[in-house]
Amino acid sequence: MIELEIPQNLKNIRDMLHGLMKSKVRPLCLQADIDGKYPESFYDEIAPMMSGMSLGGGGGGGGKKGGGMSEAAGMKNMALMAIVAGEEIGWGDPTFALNMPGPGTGGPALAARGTPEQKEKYFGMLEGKGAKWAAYGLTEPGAGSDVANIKTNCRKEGNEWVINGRKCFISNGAKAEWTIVFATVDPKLGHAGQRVFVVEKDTPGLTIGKIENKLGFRASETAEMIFEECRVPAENLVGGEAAYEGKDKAKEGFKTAMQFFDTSRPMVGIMGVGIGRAAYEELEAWIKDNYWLSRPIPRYAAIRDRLFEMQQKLEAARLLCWKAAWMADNGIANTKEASMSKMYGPGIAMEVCSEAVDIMGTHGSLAGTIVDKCYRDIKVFDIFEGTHQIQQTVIAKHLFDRVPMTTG
Amino acid sequence: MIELEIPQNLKNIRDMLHGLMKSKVRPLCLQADIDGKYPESFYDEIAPMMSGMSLGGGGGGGGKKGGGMSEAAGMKNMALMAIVAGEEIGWGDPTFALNMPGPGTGGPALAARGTPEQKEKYFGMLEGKGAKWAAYGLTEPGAGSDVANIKTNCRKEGNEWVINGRKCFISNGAKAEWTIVFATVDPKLGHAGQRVFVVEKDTPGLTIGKIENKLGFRASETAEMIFEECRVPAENLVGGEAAYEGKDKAKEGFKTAMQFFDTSRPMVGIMGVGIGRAAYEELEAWIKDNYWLSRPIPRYAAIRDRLFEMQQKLEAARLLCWKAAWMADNGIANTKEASMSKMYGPGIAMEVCSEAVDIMGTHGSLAGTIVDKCYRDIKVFDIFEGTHQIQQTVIAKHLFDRVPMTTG
Amino acid sequence: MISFQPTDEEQQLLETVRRFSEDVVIPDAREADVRGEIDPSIRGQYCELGLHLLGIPESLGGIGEFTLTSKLLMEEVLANASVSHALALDSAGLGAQAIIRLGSEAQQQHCLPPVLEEPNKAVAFAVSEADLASHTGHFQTRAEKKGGGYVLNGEKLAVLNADRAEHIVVLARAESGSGFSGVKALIVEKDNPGVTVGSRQKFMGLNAAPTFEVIFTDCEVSSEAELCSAENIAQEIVQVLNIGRAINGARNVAVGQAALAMAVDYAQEREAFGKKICQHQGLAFFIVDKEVALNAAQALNYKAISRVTQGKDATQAACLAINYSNRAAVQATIDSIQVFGGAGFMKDLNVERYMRDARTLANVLGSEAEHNEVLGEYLYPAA
Amino acid sequence: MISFQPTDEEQQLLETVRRFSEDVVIPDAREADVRGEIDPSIRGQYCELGLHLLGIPESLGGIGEFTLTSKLLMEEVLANASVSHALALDSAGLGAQAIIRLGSEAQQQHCLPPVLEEPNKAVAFAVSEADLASHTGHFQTRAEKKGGGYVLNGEKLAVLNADRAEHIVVLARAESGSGFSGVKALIVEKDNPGVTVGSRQKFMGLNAAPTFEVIFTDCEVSSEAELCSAENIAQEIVQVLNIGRAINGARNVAVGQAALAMAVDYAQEREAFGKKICQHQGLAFFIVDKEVALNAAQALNYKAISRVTQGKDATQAACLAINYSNRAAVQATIDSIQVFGGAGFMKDLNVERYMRDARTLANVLGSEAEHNEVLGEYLYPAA
Repeated sequence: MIELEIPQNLKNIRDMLHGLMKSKVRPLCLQADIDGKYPESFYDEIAPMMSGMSLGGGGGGGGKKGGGMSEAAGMKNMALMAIVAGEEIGWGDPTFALNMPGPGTGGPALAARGTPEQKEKYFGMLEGKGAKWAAYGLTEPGAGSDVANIKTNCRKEGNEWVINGRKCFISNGAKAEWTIVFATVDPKLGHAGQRVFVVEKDTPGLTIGKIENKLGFRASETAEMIFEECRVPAENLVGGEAAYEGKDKAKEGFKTAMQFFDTSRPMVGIMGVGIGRAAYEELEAWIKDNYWLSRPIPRYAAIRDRLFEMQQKLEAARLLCWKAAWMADNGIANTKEASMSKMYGPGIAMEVCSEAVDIMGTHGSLAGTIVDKCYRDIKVFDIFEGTHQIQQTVIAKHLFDRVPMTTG
Repeated sequence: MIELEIPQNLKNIRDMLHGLMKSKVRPLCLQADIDGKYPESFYDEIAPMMSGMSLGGGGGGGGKKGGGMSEAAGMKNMALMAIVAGEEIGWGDPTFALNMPGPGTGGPALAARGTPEQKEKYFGMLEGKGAKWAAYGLTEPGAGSDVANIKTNCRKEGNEWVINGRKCFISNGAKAEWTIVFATVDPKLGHAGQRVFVVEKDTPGLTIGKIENKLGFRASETAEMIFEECRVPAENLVGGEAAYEGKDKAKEGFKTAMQFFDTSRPMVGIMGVGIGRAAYEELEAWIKDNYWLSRPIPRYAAIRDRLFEMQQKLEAARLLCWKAAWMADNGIANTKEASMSKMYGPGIAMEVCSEAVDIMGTHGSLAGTIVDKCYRDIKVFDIFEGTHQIQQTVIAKHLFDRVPMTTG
Repeated sequence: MISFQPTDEEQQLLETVRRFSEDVVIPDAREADVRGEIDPSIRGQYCELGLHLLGIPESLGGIGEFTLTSKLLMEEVLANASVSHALALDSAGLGAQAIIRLGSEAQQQHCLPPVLEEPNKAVAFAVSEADLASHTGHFQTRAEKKGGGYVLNGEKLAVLNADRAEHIVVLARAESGSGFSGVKALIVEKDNPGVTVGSRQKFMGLNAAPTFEVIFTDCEVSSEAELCSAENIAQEIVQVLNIGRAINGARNVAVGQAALAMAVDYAQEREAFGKKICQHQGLAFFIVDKEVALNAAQALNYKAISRVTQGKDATQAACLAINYSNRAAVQATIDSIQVFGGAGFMKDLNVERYMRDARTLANVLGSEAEHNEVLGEYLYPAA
Repeated sequence: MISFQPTDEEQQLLETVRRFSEDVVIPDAREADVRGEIDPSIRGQYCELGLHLLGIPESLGGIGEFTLTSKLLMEEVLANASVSHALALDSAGLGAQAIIRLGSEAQQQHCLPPVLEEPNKAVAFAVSEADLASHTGHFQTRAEKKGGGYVLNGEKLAVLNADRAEHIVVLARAESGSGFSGVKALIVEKDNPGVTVGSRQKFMGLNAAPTFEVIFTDCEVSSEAELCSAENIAQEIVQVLNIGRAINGARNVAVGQAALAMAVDYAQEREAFGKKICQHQGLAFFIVDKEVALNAAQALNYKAISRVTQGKDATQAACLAINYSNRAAVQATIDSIQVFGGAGFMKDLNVERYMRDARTLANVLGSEAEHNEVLGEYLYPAA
């Protein structure tokens, strides 16, 4: 049956989150954007309200032991729940997704590939009092989209692995209790040579490089991590030695990097939609205050039609995300749809944000407003979790399935 | 000195052509579109008015011995003249450019590469009473953009060349007195194997295949030409044997196919602009009749802003064509600019035509109107003389000049 | 709930429609475009399969389990084969929807059974105006009160299937008002002396979908001809149009998909510069972008029709959907021709027909500006 | 005539500006963005080169052969290096143009020499309104007639260089009227007690271009403060704005070109999937499209300014040019970041500054809708 209305249980979650964003996050987000972080009070007050709520989708919270609130509720539409929640988070402040304490982007890989002992130890490490995070270290200065090309290397020495290399743009990298780190025994082997480790904070040989000063998404920490003869115990190899044995299994390390895209990409897409919607709502309110229909100037209809175009695009993007998530929840292969949602959402949200700034004229580009922040935050959503162009290649591979297609 | 106003001598030509288009061509063009050709009266009355006027740019008339009216006027801005004229022809009926008797698309190659005897004979053949045309046979069913890949072959037997193959989408192919035909002595040699011939109408072994029934541009004849053991005298090899000797010289055949792009591409671009402008003007007039500013409905401003967007695009495209032509006239290498004008003009004119149809609502898609014709005519301008994508590759090669770029 | 999956019954139905499209519609599509009409025998086959009963309530002879959503899904399949056929076969169309949603039982019983029983009859729906840039809501056609009934005067454009219509549902302005308030929907009998079905209208596309000018000259209709005099009539008329928007949006997406599917096929076969042309990333991305837009458009139409099916107002969803769909479809057809290069411009391939059909269909219920105007009145009513 | 080539004199001048940009502006650009102002010593160097005299007639101390077209060409070069600097250095700017075009000789002699002689002084131009969505022509700032002069009340936003302005040219509505009819241009002395130069305004970009709120409270100005009471004043005010449109359009194109040049460079160095990223055709075409748009935008600005230089009305040309240029520039900066991927988002590279600067500059003279409104009143005056 074709029906596209958010069910009541997800509506409740949405409304709860929206309320939280509006009353607690929005009032702090502009200062946090300047400071590059949220104040301590944020973690004292807000984080506990979110405990037990997993966004399942991977881009957001990532499941610790599955998914707290949602699993408890026996929900079958985990991915959709994440999508509905993700839009509100994007609306409130997208950095919220990464500032929420917990395993974050480090979670899914460990949950899926970690040994029981690893999960027990590392998820356990994040429990208890105080805000704690994990991180995910894949990107390198020379390997962004081309993840098979990482150069950080690892070699085994006795009962330890020794890691050397440099990771960049790692969210929460500096404050993480532990980080999932990708390295390679031999760059020439491509994916097959890759090994994945849990590296604890303060491991000798691991230093934190610069904390990035960014265009937007500023309240989220983005760090450089430098590994110099960094030694980690053999038991920190994610999944254990066995997971990398044999020619086929050898690719698993890389698969771990990829396999959450089917839920994480729609999540990034919908957060983009949320950002676009935030800019749209600011604009609409501004227009209502400034030149509403009752004002008898003819240009109103021109602005109105531009609002409709923005509505169209946001709704189109939203439905692409819903579809990808609905497929995930129903066990339908969704690689193409996940890529479509990721490609489309942030791209059009960028357009919407730019339109909002434009229509508001001189007011639109004032610093320190929600619209200004949206304009600066949105761009990176078209880049991370696979750039726009990477999504296009993924879709192309599905569309042109009778012909070998290269990623490049 | 930077100045972008059409000089008076070109204004005169523009106004004359515009008058001709408006009074003589427009009244016939809708029926010609249905019939697939202009009536005889067109050639009796209009063609003589144009005699001696060359559009120099190659896409249009092509110079016989240089360029009649313009050369007589001692003009230094031949390419610009062609551009200014081309916009009016696009506005009136773009098929006019190919229906005008003369060497047409066959002219430039012969003028540039033909031996004195060949020029004398074949340009002479088109003189005298009655409308006569020439044609240019390059495209094949399997070789459109990829012109190096033609399969029509030729072999020398005694004092004759024997041609076998099939050419398609040849403008005026069926009615041409002679056609410039590209063939290859060996497809594996690429450009180096190509030979160029003048093939006369009624040469045994040459038959005309189907005359295409097209979406638009219908009053221009588009024919298939089939060569089966078609024998042409050795002296019909354009430029003579000497032109193909040696390894370097061997590429000349192909260069002949390419080298007029620097003037012909802006010509195609500006004709696209002319078509777009025709649709725009129809729309603007319709709006003035139907919902002008005085009509107090708020949607007017929305339509007005769409008009402005169309104006913007047309003017932007026009100036790109002017710039490319100005460079050609001043001996400045313009390959990139010619491609930009060709890429941009027809593409945005397609958008303008579609907008015009849209805004006019149910009226816009009525058959047998100028707007309907523009919508159907414009599309092919983004295809011939190098598709949009081919232009993008040409521009890319210029932009990324430190790295080898493939065409594909 | 959120679901993109047709029911099992719908999936079976769509299988039937697919076979019908392949066996009957596609073989006639090219010829019908040239001929200017569909092969008349197809009407009977369509009705034999019961396809004309979709979206009609059981109580009026329809099939209960097939809602308007089912109808839309079927129209996608048909339009993918030939949108001219989809329109020409849609005898019950929006006219019937208006009668179903606004009519009394007597009106329904009077008008609907003939159309459902007899393949060659139709109920037409007259909305587009011949004069000026009127749009839905700003009608030049007037219904003047006279005695117990009305006198109609005006000219309507592009009335589908008017030639074989037993009844024509006409929208006309009876009282001044903003938007649809003051607009009446009247049933006019085809043999009313005040009605003239004018000449067949020719558009750049949809060649085999018969549309006509219909002229009303002092056309007297009795009070029984008035569809619903209830208060919410304006809202209900808009909802009928919303059905039309969602379905035409879906049809146009299907046209775009048909064109793009040809382009996708061809791009995997045609070689240039030593590779398949889809292996040139510039062209691949060019196609990918259209695929994404069409997918998004389809979802928008699904949302709009599912709101109607649920009995919710669909104005916003439907106006957004049709405008987005029309743009996506038109662009997909234009760009599919580009993939074929010169060959795409020739009538031998269907792809040029898709380009004409998509552009024409986009205007059938009015321009983008007209849908925006309706939405504007809905979302931001004048103070 | 049609020519895209600067004169020989202009080419020499541009060479000087290029050296100045490379040696002086670019080294300060990143720091100035952080600091919030340009290195003050640069003002002197700029004036030493005589760059502040471009576009000013010889009779008023300018250089004859360098017209407004020359000024625009120079601004392209400067803005390519740092558009904040271009604005901060433009002490004479539109305020001076207004006085040149509308002022009496006495007014010109009173206002201009100090600005041309003293690098730290400026003439400001106050057009954007703080209240509501007013646009050029629909001013909330009022000039009420009183005695022989006017009383000004209102609030202006984003007044460039107001802190060091000796005089501020203010546009205000004196009589009701459509468009600019009824609008007056008044010269206000900086020490007029009715003027308050408010706090420095912060925008998302143009960080080093000092802009201020300026508030007029019962600000009395004498009749001598009125610029031109001639009939064509509305037209002349619009022409002043047209100069601003063409020059800001050109500046923004230069910002877009600066960003795109970085992207073009990087795309030839960075490798992914075994090739340079520009060898991935999808990315190459993505960049190519921006290059074409910027080229077209540049030509539109040239056309607009050349019309002003020729003494022709440039309203249509300038409104089309600025709207097109702003869109092209904003898009080029956004997409240049995309080429860099994550690195483009970081402040270490200038490309993120370009994105903020382009978006902010696009709004400096009002939104796209505001330019359209002006153009609408010009092309299609109300009946």
